[in-house]
Amino acid sequence: MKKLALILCLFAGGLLLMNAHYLPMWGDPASPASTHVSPYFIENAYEHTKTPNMVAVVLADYRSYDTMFEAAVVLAAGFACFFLLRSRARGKKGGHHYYRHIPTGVTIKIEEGGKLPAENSKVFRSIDALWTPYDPIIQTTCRCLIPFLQIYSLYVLAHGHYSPGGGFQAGVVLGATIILLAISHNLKTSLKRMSERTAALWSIIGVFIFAGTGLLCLLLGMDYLNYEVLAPLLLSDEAMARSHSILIVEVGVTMAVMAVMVWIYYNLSSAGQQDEGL
Amino acid sequence: METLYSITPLLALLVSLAAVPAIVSSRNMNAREAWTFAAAFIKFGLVLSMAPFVLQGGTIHFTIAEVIPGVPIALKVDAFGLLFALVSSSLWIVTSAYSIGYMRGLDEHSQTRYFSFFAISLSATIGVAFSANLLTMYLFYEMLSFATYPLVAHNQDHEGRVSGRKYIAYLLGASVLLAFPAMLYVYVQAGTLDFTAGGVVAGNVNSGTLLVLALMLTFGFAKAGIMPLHSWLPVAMVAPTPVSALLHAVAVVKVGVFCVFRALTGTLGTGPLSDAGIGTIIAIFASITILVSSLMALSQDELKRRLAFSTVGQLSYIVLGVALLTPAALQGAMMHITMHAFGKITLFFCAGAIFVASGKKYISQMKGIGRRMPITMTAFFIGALSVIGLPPAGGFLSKWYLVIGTLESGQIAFLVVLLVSSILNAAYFLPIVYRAFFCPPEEDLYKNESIKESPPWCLYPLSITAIGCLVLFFYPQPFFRLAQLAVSQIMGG
Amino acid sequence: MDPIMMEFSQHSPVLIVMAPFLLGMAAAAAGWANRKWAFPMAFLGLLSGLIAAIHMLIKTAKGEILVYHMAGWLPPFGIAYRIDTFSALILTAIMAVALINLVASRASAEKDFTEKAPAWYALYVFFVSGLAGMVATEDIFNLYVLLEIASLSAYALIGMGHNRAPFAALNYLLMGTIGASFYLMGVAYIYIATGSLNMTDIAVILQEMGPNPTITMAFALCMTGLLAKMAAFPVHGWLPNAYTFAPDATTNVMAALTTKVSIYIMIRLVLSLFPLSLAFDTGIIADAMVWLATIGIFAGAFMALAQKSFKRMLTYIVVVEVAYMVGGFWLGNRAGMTGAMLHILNDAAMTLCVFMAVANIRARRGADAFSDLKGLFQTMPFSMGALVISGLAIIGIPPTCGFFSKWYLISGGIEAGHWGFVIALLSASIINAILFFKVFEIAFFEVPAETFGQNSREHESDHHTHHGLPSLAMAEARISMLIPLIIMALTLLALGFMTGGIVNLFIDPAIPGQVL
Amino acid sequence: MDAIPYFIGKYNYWGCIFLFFLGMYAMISKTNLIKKIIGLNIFQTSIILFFISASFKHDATLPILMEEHKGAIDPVMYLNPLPHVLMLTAIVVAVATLGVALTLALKVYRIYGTLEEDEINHAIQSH
Repeated sequence: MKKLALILCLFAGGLLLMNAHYLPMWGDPASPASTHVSPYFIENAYEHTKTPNMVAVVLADYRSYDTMFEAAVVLAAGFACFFLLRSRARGKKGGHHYYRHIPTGVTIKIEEGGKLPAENSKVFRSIDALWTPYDPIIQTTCRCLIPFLQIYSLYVLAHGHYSPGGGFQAGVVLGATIILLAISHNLKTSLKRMSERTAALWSIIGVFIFAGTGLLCLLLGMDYLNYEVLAPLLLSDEAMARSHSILIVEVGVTMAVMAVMVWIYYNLSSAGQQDEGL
Repeated sequence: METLYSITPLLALLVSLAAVPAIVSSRNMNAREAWTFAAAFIKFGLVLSMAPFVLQGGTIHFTIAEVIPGVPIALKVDAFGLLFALVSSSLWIVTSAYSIGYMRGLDEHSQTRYFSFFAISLSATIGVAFSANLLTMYLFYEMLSFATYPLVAHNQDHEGRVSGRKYIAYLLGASVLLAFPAMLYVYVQAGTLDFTAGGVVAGNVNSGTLLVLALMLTFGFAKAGIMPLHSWLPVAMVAPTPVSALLHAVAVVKVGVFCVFRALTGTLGTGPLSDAGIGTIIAIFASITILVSSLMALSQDELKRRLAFSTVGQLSYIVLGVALLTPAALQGAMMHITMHAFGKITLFFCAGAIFVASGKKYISQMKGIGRRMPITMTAFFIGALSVIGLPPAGGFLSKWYLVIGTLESGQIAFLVVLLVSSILNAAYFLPIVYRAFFCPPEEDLYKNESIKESPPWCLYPLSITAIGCLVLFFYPQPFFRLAQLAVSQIMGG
Repeated sequence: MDPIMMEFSQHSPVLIVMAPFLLGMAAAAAGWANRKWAFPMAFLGLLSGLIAAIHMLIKTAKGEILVYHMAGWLPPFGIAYRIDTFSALILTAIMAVALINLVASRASAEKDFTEKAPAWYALYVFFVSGLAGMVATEDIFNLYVLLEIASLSAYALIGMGHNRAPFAALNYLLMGTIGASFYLMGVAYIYIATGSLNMTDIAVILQEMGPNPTITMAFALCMTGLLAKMAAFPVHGWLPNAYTFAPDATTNVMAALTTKVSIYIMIRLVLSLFPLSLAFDTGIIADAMVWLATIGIFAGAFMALAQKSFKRMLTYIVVVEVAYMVGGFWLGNRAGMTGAMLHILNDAAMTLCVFMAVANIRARRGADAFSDLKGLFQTMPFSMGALVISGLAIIGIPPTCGFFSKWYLISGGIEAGHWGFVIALLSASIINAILFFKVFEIAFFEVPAETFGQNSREHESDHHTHHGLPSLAMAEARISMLIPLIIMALTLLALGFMTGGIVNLFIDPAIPGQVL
Repeated sequence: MDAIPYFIGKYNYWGCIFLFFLGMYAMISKTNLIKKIIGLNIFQTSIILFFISASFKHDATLPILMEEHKGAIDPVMYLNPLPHVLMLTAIVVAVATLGVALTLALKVYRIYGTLEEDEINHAIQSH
């Protein structure tokens, strides 16, 4: 199998490499990719949308439909993880649950009807002889860091029109803060801040903001996702309406990405139990 | 030639299909059988209503659906189709009556299923009879294969399973592997599959291909039972006798020869076939089948199996008639479809009646039975006469035409085949009758048994068909006229 | 028509994807609000998709080609949807299949997934809208995104089945991602060579450009990827396990649609993106594909013969059917292409029907090994009736639809002189007949052991007259599973009779004129 | 053809194709499921690089419009924005696929207690 795979890969790779010399030179400004469609974007993006970041414009306007489905893929992945892993079978089957002892970081499995050892009992230390004392420095640092990270993510979102950034990046950073909270404290803490239900609904709402904007355009009589028609609602001219709409859909993307990242983390880290798993 | 567009053929086809839900949902036996009868009579009436027009040389058309460019699913009633439809729909009535007697007499299981599939089979048979092109015919041919499978396997025991498997394997295998590709090849070459005088392939294929096509079509419709694709027929005799009677002496096997007949004359055309000398090759296959099957029939002790081998031989008479490709031979072949149907169904009914009355299946057990069941055995005698081809039974007429056909074509060898096989036919039928009536008292197996004639539901149908055999000898005109018309339509006269 | 409806109806090309998608999200949200709403939302979503599809079917039948510009940007700058007669036909098939299976699977989904059922509905609808988008889109990159949304949902839907399902789903994921990535690499080559992503635009550019090695490589990459996605032999390995161990509700729709849509994409790329001369002029590629299909038919059919459970056997039949379509299309003549395209529709219908029948059996009997099928003709006559009809369709017996697509495929083979392919198709019919009759025989002639014991005394007492089996009480599947199944079985017959119309109105116009 | 510019001028493609088949080889030949998933990621990343390298132009800058260019924009000045957009999508798709793949791997691990493919196959056969 291995040899076969190697031969296959070498053969196909050889074919592709031999073919590579028909491809345009590295950085050639006259290559078809740079001369056919892309000049239109570069030349017209600002005029059409009053947004200097062409990537954002192509992303959220010219090819907004792709981007919407990109958010949808994320949503589907979130649901896929949930659907595959999540089990709320506690108390029904097996009847056990996990408990993490915060001072030692030891997680123990408690069988049906089993009793929880006292908070300060020696049991936990004896389980893990090499335990490192629970470290308040990490916890505190993270607690301090998280708000700044969150503000930064909002900046990435809001400034996406003018600099590299945008909905996905903001969403990932925002999601990372919640995950950081879960890592530095524990899953319960972050679940208290953002429950699974919130995560699921946020992800749906996020995609819905995007898709709904498109639907609104359709209901107002233009093509799907054609933001022009929103100009009266946004109290601006057509180009600015596009600019504003880009922000709206980016907000939706941010929400969806953030929520799904957190949600997938919840499920993966606890194998769907969402108790003291990891 | 007059043509008429009418929905009557479709109705005739559908009436038995429409009866199926009624049969299935019937609450008791009487209601179920009433539906069967109603459908049978309506069907016969519809078929009969088309007769006057067709007898004047007209044809009736109806297109069900345009499925493939140039090849619709369409019905056409011409003389030959009507002839076949008349035979099968009239015999359905008698068989329904007989089925009631037989199934009730033996207290068979799953009678609802039995009557339902019986009705479906009849629809398929009429469909074949009225097909306007090869595709439609193939459709109904396959439908018949599948609809008769539950009937053949009716007993649901091990024997039924093995027979059913053999049955479907031969029929489906041959049709899918031989008839279907041949049909497609013709379609690709000719662009149409309509049955037309003179065929559709003339000028499109060379004689080698034509031979292959002819053989594929002849053997592809394996229901015709030409050797070596005949062995499904004897094993299918495990079915209840009415099934054997109607389906394996009338509907199924006749559908087979009818399909061969149509495919050779309507698709490939009599002209190209005789020009290329292909008829003779098929005739040789048919002749071998006739002789071998007659010899095999001689050695069978089980009555139904002997009848089955006899059927194999008689079918090849018809194929031989087609293969001779002369007007008289074709007419004889068509007549033989009718005559053999009446004769053979009588014989099967008798075999079933004997089984119902006495439980006996083997010929060696039937010595002296004629004195206890005189009506049955008389009918058997008449049926046997018809199948052998002796007057005063209808079979004589059709054989007469076949003989003329051999003379017409100048192929004396086939005349010899016909005569020899007739002698063989007599050799395997007449001893049964003789022993049944005239066996010496010491051999009589029924001296002390109180065996009586079978119930009237069995007895009347077989009497009717036996009388039918005689009537057809004295009054063959309708079928005669239809066959004549059909020959002129086929030969393009 | 009412002006508001007029206004709305011009949006059908986008609504066919977005209506199910939005309502699918609503179904998902219902999981955290009120679970009762999940099914109606999913149902409504697919129903509106179906209405949009039928609307487009009617429109395209009048000779219109529907083009829809997303966000109002004209191609090649924006993303466009382009729906011709054939895509409208396939869209209708997708939506109808998905809707019927949704109704039929409701009971088993609610039972198997209980509180996660809304997520199942949501993923199911995402999957279907992804497929619909793939069929409708004219943008090759958008196609990739939609392909991935359909695939991701599919992995999840499959992974939730039997104990072996996650591993099968993971293998499917790896194989599927390889396929999708190869396709994406092909897109990269096309983009580098032409600078465009819009199919029509690219076709025009390629026409002017003439032969180009980069495009040949792009073609090879795209085809390799799609072959993996459609489970063509020899890259079919993921399919049998994935479909066997997936929950029935999932398998039904997957088997009916996934591979078929991939084949549709292949056909669309070859006919309306790459120059026809690239695919057919040398004859080498086409011949290689037909031979691959021929081998695939035999291999799949023989592997099907070796299986011991019904559902697993059927998954190999899916592999065989894929080879029919691939081979038929690459014959390169009109009859073969018509056959392949018609078979996409017919195969979707008959695969759904046969898998639904098996799902009914499994719902009643709890298993589908051949030994579990005894006595089914007595206990489940209607399900078995539908199974027989779908079996006949798969074998290719008239007047079921399977016969007519086979007709075109074989006549295409005869025209092209590809006798190997013709023989493969005929042999596959025979092998399918063997496979199905094996099942029919067991269901017809045998009875489950426990009932036999009960009735055996009565059975022996009158062995002479009372042949046959002891009668079993009827135990049909629940009505919500049975009615969709019967509808599908009748559809198989109806499609057969409508073949002429379908070919003339929807398939013929979609094949370019230079294909003879 | 001059060899040096040939290699130098196309090194991006060479690298990407190398990574592409490296990833694919890992996916086919490795028995550990996590290694396969890593291979998958390498595989997808190579395509992303391939696309991005196609957007590069010599002497061009990021596709964010500079204040002084407003009004008269020369396309040669800016990188091609389209591949960036496409690859943003592809990255997200890759992440989503990774999430689902890990989820499935986790389920597999819970069922068989191992992530080695041959051990799993053995467990299936002996079952």
